[in-house]
Amino acid sequence: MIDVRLAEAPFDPADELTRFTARVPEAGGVVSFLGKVRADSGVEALDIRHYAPMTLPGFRALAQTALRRWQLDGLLIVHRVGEMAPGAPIVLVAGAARHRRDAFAATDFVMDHLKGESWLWKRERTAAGWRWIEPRAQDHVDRARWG
Amino acid sequence: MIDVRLAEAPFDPADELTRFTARVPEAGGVVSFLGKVRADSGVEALDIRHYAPMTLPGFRALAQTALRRWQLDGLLIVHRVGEMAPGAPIVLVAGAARHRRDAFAATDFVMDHLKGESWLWKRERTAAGWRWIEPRAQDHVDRARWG
Amino acid sequence: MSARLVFLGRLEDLAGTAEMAVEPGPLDQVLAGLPRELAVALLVDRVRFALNGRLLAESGGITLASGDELAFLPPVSGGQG
Amino acid sequence: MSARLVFLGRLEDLAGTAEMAVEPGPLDQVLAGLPRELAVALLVDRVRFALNGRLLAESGGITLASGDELAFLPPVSGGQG
Repeated sequence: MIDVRLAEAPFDPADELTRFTARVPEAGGVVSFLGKVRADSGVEALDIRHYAPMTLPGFRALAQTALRRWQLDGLLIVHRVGEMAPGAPIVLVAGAARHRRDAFAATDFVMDHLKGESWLWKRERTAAGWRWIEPRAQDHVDRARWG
Repeated sequence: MIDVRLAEAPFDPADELTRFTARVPEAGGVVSFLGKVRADSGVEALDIRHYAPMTLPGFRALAQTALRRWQLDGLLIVHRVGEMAPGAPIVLVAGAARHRRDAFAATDFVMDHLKGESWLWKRERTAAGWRWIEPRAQDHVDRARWG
Repeated sequence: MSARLVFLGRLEDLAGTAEMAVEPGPLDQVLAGLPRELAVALLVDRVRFALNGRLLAESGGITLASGDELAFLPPVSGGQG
Repeated sequence: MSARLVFLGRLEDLAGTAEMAVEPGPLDQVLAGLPRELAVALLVDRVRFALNGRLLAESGGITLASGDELAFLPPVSGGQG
């Protein structure tokens, strides 16, 4: 079971996770990652832009890759787009599996690839105004872990 | 921030996770693992026994080890004891960190050690009656990953 | 009917708009009609092109037909955390 | 006042009880008062001892004082998943 969505408005991670978990009763373990806008460093807002014809298809392809690579009962990806405030949820990824090692690996893998490969463009607003966020070398290193 | 508890009664993982996340606003990422009684293989009930003078202190020591080893803003461990039905939550571990790699590693580490080292004894009921669950070789392999 | 250019990320700031209708035709000709600074920014190596939602392996020889959408994709942003 | 033995996991089934009050004294003497099958099961290598909540490195030379609690800990269960 794959559930992959872009969220144009704020979403409730606990709610999403409850509904996802209910859909995979046979899974012994559910690993989740929740990424939030950091409530520090002078960032007043984060804005994520996407390109509709490519962003969601990209997420779906990533989810399929994870499903081929690990034994999963379910995979959830919910990613916010638009402008959000510090503390707001940005991304929720969850993997449900019979064996927890699969759930951990798949969730970790999806996050590493979402971060540096998704068709998403982010800018943040500080007191100095809006600034586009550039790619980070670390993102490449993170993806290289998966061979 | 460490929050380590034994739950004598059913707990709500979504609720626990929401409250935990609210307590670590500075964390950019929260990784969680939820383990449930598998709803298959003819198991009608799981019973987890603990030894009060050692079980919770053991969990606390494990949490402290994780906090020394990774940069964490918070660590949550909630573990059910007593008798539970298929599908019921057994254990929830969550790690909150500035960098997601720390949150993933700490949560994975805590689970590997909780599974094979905790002072917990489990038995399960099938149509054939109650049966104590023995240690698994895999648990040792899992812990050995952490050197 | 016209073709459409789509500018993502910082290219939107540079273009001053997220989308722009243009006359169909060879890409070189389309770009020649844009402000020089924008045209140069679009042809930088790290900007990828997508025609009607499909990533192109190379930008040479493109001709926009009526109704086509050509998107310019600068490097995606890294994550926090 | 007596001392107390605590049986965990499958040892509880074997003892037929989770806890048992015993006369204080050397452990050998305490075990001699238990059913033979249970005493043998408690002395197997893989069963650890905890005296008043502290794990003991070895079982030799233990004497239970009044109020002491000695727990017998069989190998812990592996996890599902």
